[in-house]
Amino acid sequence: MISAELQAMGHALFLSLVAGTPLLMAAACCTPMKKTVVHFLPLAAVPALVVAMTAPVGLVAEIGWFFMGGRMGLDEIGRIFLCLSGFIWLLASFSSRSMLKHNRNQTQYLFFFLTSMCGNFGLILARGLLGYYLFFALMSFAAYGLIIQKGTEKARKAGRIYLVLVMIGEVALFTALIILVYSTGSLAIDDIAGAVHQPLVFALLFIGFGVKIGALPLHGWMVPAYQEAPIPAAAALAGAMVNAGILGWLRFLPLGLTSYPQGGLFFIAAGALAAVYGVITGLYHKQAGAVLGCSSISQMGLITVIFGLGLVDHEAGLHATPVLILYVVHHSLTKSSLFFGYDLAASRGRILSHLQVSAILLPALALAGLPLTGGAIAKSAFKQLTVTLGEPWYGLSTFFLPITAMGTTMLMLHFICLLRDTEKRGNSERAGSGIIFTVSFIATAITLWLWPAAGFFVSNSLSWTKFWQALWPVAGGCLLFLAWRRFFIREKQTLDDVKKQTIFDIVLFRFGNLLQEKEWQTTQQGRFISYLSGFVPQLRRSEKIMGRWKVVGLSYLLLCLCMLFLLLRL
Amino acid sequence: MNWGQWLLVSILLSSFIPGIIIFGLPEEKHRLRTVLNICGSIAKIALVLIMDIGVYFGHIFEIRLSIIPGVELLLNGDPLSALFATLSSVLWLLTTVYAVGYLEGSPNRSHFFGYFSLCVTVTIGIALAGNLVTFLLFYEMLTLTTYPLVIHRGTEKSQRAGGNYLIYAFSGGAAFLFAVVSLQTIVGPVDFSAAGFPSSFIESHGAALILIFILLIIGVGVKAALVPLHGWLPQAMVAPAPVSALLHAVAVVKAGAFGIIRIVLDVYGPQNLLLLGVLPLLGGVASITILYGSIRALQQDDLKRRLAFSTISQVSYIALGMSLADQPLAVIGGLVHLVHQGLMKITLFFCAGNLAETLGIHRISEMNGVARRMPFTMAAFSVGALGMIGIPPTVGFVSKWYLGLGGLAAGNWWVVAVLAVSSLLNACYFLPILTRAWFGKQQEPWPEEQYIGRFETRLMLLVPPLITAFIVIAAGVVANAQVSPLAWVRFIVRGYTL
Amino acid sequence: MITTLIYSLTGLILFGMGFFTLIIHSHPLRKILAVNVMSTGVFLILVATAYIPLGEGEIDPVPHAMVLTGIVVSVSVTALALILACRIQETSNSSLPGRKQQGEVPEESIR
Amino acid sequence: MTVFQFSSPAWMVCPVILPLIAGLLCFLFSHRTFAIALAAALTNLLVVCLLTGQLLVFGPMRCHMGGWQPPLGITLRTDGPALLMLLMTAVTGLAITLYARGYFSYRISDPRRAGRHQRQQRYFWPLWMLLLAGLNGLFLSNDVFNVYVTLELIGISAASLAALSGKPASLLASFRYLLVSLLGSLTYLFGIVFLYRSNGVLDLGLLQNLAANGLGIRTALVLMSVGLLLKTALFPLHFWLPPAHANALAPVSAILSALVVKGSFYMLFRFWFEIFPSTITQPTLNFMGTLGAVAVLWGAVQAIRQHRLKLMVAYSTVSQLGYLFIAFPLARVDGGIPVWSIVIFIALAHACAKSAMFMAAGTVFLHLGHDRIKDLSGVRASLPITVFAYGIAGVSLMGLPPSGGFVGKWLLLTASLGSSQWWWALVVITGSLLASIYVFRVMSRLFVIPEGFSLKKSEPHFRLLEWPALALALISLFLGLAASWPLHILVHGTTTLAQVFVGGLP
Repeated sequence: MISAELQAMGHALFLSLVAGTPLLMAAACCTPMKKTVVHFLPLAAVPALVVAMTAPVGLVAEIGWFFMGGRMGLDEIGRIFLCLSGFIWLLASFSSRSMLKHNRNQTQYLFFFLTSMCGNFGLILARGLLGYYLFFALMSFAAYGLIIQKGTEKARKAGRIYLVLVMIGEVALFTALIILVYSTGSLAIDDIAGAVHQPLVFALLFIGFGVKIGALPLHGWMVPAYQEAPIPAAAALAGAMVNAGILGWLRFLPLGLTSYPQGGLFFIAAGALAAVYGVITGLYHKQAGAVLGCSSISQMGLITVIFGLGLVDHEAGLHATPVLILYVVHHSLTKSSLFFGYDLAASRGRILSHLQVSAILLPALALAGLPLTGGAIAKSAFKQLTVTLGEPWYGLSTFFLPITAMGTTMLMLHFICLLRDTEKRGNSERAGSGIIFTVSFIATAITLWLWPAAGFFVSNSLSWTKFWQALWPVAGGCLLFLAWRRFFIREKQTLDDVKKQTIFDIVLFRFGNLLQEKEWQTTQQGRFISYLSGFVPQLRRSEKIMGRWKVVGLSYLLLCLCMLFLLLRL
Repeated sequence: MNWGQWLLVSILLSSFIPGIIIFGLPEEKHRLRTVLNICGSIAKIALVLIMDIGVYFGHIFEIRLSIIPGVELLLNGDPLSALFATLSSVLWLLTTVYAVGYLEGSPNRSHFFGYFSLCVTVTIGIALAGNLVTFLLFYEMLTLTTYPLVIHRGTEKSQRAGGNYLIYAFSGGAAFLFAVVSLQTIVGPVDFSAAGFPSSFIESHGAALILIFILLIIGVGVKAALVPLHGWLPQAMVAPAPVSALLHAVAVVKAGAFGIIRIVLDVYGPQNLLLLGVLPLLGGVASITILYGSIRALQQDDLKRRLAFSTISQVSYIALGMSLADQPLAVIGGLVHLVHQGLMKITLFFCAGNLAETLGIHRISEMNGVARRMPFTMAAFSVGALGMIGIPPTVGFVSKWYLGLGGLAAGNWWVVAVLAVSSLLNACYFLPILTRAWFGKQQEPWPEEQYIGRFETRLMLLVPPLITAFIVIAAGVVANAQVSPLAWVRFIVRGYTL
Repeated sequence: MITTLIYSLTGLILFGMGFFTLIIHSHPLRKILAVNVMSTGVFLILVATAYIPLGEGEIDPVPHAMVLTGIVVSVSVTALALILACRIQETSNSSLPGRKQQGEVPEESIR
Repeated sequence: MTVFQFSSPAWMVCPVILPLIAGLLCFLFSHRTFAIALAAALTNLLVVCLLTGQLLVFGPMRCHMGGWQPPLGITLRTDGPALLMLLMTAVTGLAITLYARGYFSYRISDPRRAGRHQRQQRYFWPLWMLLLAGLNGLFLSNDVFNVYVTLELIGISAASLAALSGKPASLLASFRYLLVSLLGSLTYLFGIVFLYRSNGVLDLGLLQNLAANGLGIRTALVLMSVGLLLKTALFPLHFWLPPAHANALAPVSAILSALVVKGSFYMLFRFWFEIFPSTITQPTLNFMGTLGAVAVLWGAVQAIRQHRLKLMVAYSTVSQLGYLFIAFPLARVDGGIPVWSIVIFIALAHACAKSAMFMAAGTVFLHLGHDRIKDLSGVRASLPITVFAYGIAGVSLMGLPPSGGFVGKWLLLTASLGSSQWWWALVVITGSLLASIYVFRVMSRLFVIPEGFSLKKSEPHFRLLEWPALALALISLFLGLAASWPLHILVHGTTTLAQVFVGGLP
């Protein structure tokens, strides 16, 4: 009995360590121990990786007192996400450590870095609805501190757009969750997922998590944020934190449980639009981080499409989940390695060797689906999914996938070109950025090949037709890019999202100024008082009149008569 | 008298006697005065805790004093009063510490602390009041004891604000008195009880009872600053920061909100109100207040004024919860917000006071980068502000969560909509402050900077907001534990058959 | 009977005349006299009352006692009123408009 | 000696005789005036307490003066209301006596006009003692004509007291006061004539038993009532009160406002509800109530517009007296609260609060040399107790709980709402609101210590100026909490009255 309790406590401790370590370190960096924290920064992500590797699946710990019923646990999906996030955060913290050696605003960056990490790990482990919301909010708000880190006007504007959208997302999420809890009467995630029936909840969840992944109408923050955030933070954002949105959908939407055709169609439409939109806007950006942001919008659009396909049909839903996860893993690793490559370029300036450029080219084209890369595997899995769905989805995908692949190829080539032109940032070369990139490069290259769960899709993609199907869009994209660069590009055609004000920004932040402060109260009171004071002379005069003896005598007599009359009336 | 009755009396006396002594103390003896104050407040907390434990185990605390037939003073320790009494006494201790630090070196402190103590005595009296007459008694006395605090600065502006406060408060008190007497003539003397009065009266006096309910709500709504009865609150901001903290978090506004709770739950009873059909009215007023307060807060540049409008908005959450009185979850949300709002708002006011006292900052536009100068203060402020928005794991989220659930349970979708919009608006007026303070760049020197103390400001000014900020988070994190505001509120709600 | 009536009526008329003078005339002395006339009127009626109840030749002593008391009261009151009137006369002669004491009401006339 | 036994009704002569003797002694021994007056006031209080004990033990009592039975002799009697009024007079009187001592000492300590102030003091004490005797006599008498005599006694001494300050304004005001009081008593006497003509009886007890309903009685009632109304200063006959009360010396103002107007009201109330209840019709009561309501509002509005503290307090008296009349139409509420308790509560609370307020105003006046409301700032620094007393008295006037004023207003409200005459309740509440405005208009000045204000160090300090006011204010405040005591006395002493009110009216 006691040992069971002890074991439960041990589990709880074990799991809380994942999110607890970054949090404790965040607390420590507000104290004079800051230097030590910087030194041991990568340690923050280690417990997550350890737990992800060692903990048995199905491990659940209840912490009843914690925030209206805390419940943590690790399931299969959670393990994959934790592993992935842990890895990316680990790399990001190594990268941050080298960056921080030359930075003055250490505390701020460290604090927000570690708290976002805590939020990210926590939400993966959360098995309770409120826990998920708590860590999601923690992560979202802490990321604001990362985006705004540079402190420039642009960075602040980016942060503000982000904050507005996050706030909208939070509120939507809150509303959705409260409705879910009300309709199911349970706070556990497992009970919730099947319960989304109302379109309202569906829409709210789409907004709530869609903000995080930059789904189409809510994408406004992504490009400026990636552009302005320090590169390690941007890597964490793009590689790890974005996935929280996907995980949220996976946890809360009934993927594979029930079909929800209307919702699915909506997802597909939004996702497809985002996929195209990201590519097109990305080509007009002049900054590598922004291009990567656009690519994220586009890639997340594809993931949204997969999700939508899963929602359309119950049967497809079962197949969609592994595809989705596969795609997420692929995208995260690739995107983070691109960011680390960008970091490498930024720390070296123009003097990238050809080897390095081609090394960066590999993940870039993997994103586009170059054969034998994770991208090709993921795309073939995507196609496989449409096959199970049948027409019209299969036909559409044969049309749609190559287009996005070509687009992504162009975008990535654009990125590489920009990278070559990148000015050197910082005053000295940062140690280790090469190593970090190498590690992430290797991870990108081999993960899907070595990952047993992906084996089916890997073998599936290894056929000549598949090879050809994957290759021609990439090649076409390269040609198109060359043509585009030759004929279309002009200096002025750039987009700077930071300078644009989103509609939300206008509505919410300028709201107060639109309504001019009117001191109507004081004026009203003033009017009332002056109105009253008009009576004062009259009051004085009437009081004086009442004091005259004649009036007194008259009223005296009148009083007598009145009373007499009243008394005698009966 | 048994020990329970002595306990009630000594709870009241533990601040009353220090208050009276302080009035008599010469101005110079500030050390003795501080010791008296602190001892009194610690003693009060201890006594209130004893009462809490007693209440939890079902001991009945009750003192009756018959004045004239039909008028009876009744002090009563039930779970609800224990909630409010505990909140007030704990926050009183912190506010006292803060006030000692804040007013260091300023004139007329005897006067100030004397009324300060009386004010808390009266607030505890409101908490312990067991029937409407007793409530009325302390409610009116609250106006009187807070008035000298509001006009403490003695400027023309503060006098005008004080006058306005009085006009509002007394008008409300008059409406309340009228309603209380009317109610008594219809249903007889009403003690606060879970059932309310017998529902047989509703058939015979329905219209009158509705009218009385409206009058009662107007009476307490003035202090709770329901729109359109809120005009005094932003003006009362001229008072010193501890007073604002007291007004907003401990005493006045809270007393009004507590009055709404008492009227809805204990005087009328949810069932009667459902029969009368007046709850939607309260809900409507509360919702309008919530939104109106937030929108007005957006327009303010003066920090304390913004906080004041935020209070108007936030306190109406309690009224909103009460307007769904037949839903236990909403009632939990409303009740627990009584505590939570107090904690958050007092933190914010402490911090605003610190900024004003240390750096002379009164306007939000002057706050650029202030967090680098006063990181601890702004950290506490941020916690309070995030709580107001309802970010987990702060207590603000807990209240909103329960309110929303209750609204849904009642089938009122608009409640959730109001909560959502209000959260957004809260974010709109709090987040810019935070971003300014933390990430803004200081452009000009602080208006009146003083270097006081070893830390960023005096220790006595720094510790109270840090403590309350800690509680704001801690009480949210441990909301589900055995001992937490939420747990106690659940215990209260268990006593009602909703 | 007739006598009583005449006395009573006279008393009534006196009372009315006194009242009229009191409220119409502003001079202090006239007012004092008016009050005296009024009281005389009342006394007259009282005395007349004493004649009625107890039949022929006998009179009721109680009204007489009342009248006597009333006269005493009236005399003393008149004395007081006269003194006050004198003092008012003195002060209003001696005090110039500019010499008003601090904090006094603007003078209100007796009228 | 049986006379000095506890049960002897002869004790009730003392409250009349003692102050009378004291007044004479004061006149004779002009050096020991305060000691004599204090002794009289104290003994008076003691005797009244003794009478109260008597009442609680034996019930209402009568004392036939000189052994003559009612039709001829004069009777004194004690019952609940009379004793409460006596208690009120004794307690307030004692406080005023102490305050007057402080007041005159303070004034005499100013060397410039010491002679004049000494003269004022010399005349104050005997007059005050006479007034006290008159008031006690009024409350105790059971004879219509005796009431006239005491009314005249009160009128003369009150007018002389009001003239005491010797300033032109106060002389004018007191002259008018004297004329008004004469007009009132003459009308009253005129009423007595009618009364005696139709009944041939002057004893109140006998009149009550007759319960005749003729034209003569009605005319008599009207004349007596109007005379008393004039003395009570009910709107629209209040014109004389504010100048007389405001221009008198502070202790005199307190006496006039707190006690003297109550005397005539007390008699009026007795006539209407005890002696001739069967003659009164509901429209008449409503008429009185309406006048009272107008008085409440008018007085309050006038008080708000005043620029001088003492005038403001005086107008507040006009307003507060209105409440007493609002109780009239509520007297016939079936099974409700006896109307006596309403009236008594308002009267008691008002007496304590108003005298405290006038004392405070007087102290402020002495301290500053003026009482212009707008220049009162900073008084709190030097006179904290006085300001506190003013505040508490104000609370009672506003009718905030737990003051006696609150209980009075509560009873009024209960009666009016219980009988569905909610308009009276509205007036009462509006009146309280207006009261809060005029009280706090001053309060906000008194409470504020302006920036850079420094205390005048060399102020002489007289405790007797401050503490009596505070004591009275506190009494008025806690009267509400101890409301059951007066009610006990009232119920105990008015078994007969209770019968009348609960169902005896037509």
